[in-house]
Amino acid sequence: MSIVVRLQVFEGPLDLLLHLIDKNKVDIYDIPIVEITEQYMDYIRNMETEDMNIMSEFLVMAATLIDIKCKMLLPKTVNDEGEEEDPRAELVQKLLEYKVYKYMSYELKDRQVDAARAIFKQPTIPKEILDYKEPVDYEKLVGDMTLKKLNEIFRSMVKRQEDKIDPIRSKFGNVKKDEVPLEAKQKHIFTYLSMHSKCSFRQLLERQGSKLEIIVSFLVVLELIKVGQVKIEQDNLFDDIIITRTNENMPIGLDADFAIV
Amino acid sequence: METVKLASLVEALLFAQGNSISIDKLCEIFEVGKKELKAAVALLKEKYDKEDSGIELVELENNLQLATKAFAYDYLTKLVKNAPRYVLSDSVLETLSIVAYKQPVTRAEIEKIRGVSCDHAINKLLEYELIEEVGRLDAPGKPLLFGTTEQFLRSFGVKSLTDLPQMNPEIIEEFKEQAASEATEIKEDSMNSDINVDI
Amino acid sequence: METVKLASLVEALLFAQGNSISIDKLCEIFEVGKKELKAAVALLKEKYDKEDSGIELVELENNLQLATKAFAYDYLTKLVKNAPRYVLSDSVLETLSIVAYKQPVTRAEIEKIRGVSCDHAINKLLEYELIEEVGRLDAPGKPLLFGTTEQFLRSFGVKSLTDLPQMNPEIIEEFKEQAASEATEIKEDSMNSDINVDI
Repeated sequence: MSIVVRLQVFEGPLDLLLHLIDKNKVDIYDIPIVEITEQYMDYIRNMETEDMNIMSEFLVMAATLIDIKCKMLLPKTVNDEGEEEDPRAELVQKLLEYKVYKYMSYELKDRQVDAARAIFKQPTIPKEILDYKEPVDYEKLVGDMTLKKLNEIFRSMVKRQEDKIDPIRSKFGNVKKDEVPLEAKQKHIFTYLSMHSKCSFRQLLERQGSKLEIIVSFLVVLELIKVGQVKIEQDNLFDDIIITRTNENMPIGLDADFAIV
Repeated sequence: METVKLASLVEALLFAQGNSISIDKLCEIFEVGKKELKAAVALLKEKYDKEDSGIELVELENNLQLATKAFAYDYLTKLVKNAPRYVLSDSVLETLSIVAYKQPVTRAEIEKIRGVSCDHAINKLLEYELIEEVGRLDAPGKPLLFGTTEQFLRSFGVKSLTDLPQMNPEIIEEFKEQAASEATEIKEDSMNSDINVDI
Repeated sequence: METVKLASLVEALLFAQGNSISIDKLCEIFEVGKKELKAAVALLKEKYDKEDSGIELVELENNLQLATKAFAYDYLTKLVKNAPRYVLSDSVLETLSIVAYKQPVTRAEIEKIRGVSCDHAINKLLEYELIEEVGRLDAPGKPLLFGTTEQFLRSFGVKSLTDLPQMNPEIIEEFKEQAASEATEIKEDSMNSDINVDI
């Protein structure tokens, strides 16, 4: 059976199903599921949509139809009341509900056409009325606010502002930070490594180092690796780096061309 | 206040405002009770019902608004540039009918009934101010609930939600009966064919 | 066309239009003669003259227009008034206290003391006529200076500005110094945040 529904646009899978039911002049409550499924599949095979969202909605219904088709072949399940359940029942309910709202949407459409014949008026309120403002009732506005209270508000605000200012830090002048002294850093690391043939990177950092200090220390270590003085290990990401001297007998130091400006 | 006097004032205000005014607001402005106001409104209605009136009083839930009578429409289009009426597509209308009859309703409920995603239709309806957000469902995710607006009532010539066109009760009854008999009936004919699936 | 029918159509048209329409135009739209139209207009006038009407027909030269009757005027103002709530919020009061005790003062100074933008509060105070523009500061950008008004003095029961309770001058002096040092600190902080690493 060939059907020419291809050109028609359907609102969704339920719309298409209703159309097929109507076209085949079958009872919505007794859908010949095999035929309808075939026609449905035929339609979506020829669907001219690239939109995967729309396509998937139609495919979900296809799966439902096939599922029902399979269930129809199996022995009927019996519910608690001893009645045989129709696998189509749920779909029928859905179709019915959809049909009701679709029908009502046409009713609404008719109403809209009629209602559109009534014309409403734009406001014509004189400008001076629109601009009118109630005079300020100062007694109400000021209420129990007094000059004394206003003064308190001012004081507490000034106080609040004072509290925001750090009493010590605000007295500091311009303190310039020293750049990380590279030479001192190098010297410190060399000394430390000459005493410890194995140490961790964190041990190398004196106290809590600034970001810049860590960077400089790391560069020194990298340079030591490059010249083959040390090797490093790290078991896991973010673990401490273990630095081991390769030759304890060699005096630690860098080639002359290593320079950090 | 005298009812006749009140009626004239209500008329003046509705005329000047153009837009709808709530009955509560009118009571407040004129410092009268609802009963008094409704008597005045009834008087106005009576007047507008007469043949010599080209104006009618439209009730929208608890709001009042004046509008021209439908019979004047053809002449009005000659003069008044009517605001371009939006044409609602079938999918937008379907969505609107679900919101109108099931409100308050969530997006998910609408999509379940229609079997398709309704983002576009809902956005269009919000844009046209035919539906609005009316709250959130007390359920996981707190989904938004939609309901129809006063603009919806106006556009569809409905006085209130209870005034919405009803389904023909006979048809509904018929549907129900069929559905009931359906549950017990076993149809053999559709079982005979082979399964032939290829997507 | 029947005069009653024509009258109702003219009414609908005048209502929908809002503005005035010439008699000639009306004749053209309804395809009637002037005499016929005038009969319809007379009918409308008669209706509007009645006590129960809040609308009247205004004739201006050869134009017609509907308008509300004058007696509704006072109620119209009630309709449009957005019930202004005159309340001095905390932020408005703070701003007012700064203007009162530091006047004349610029917007920037007020904002420095409060630590937040004060546009809304200043506008409200100007609207209430509690503060006013008193000049411009002789500084780049010539910023506006604000001071309190006579209305302020009246409302707060102050005879003159010298009557204002004074702040302890020491506190003010201290505050000023701190504000100054804070300003330089902020400047330096922002300079130090650029770490200059060049290797």
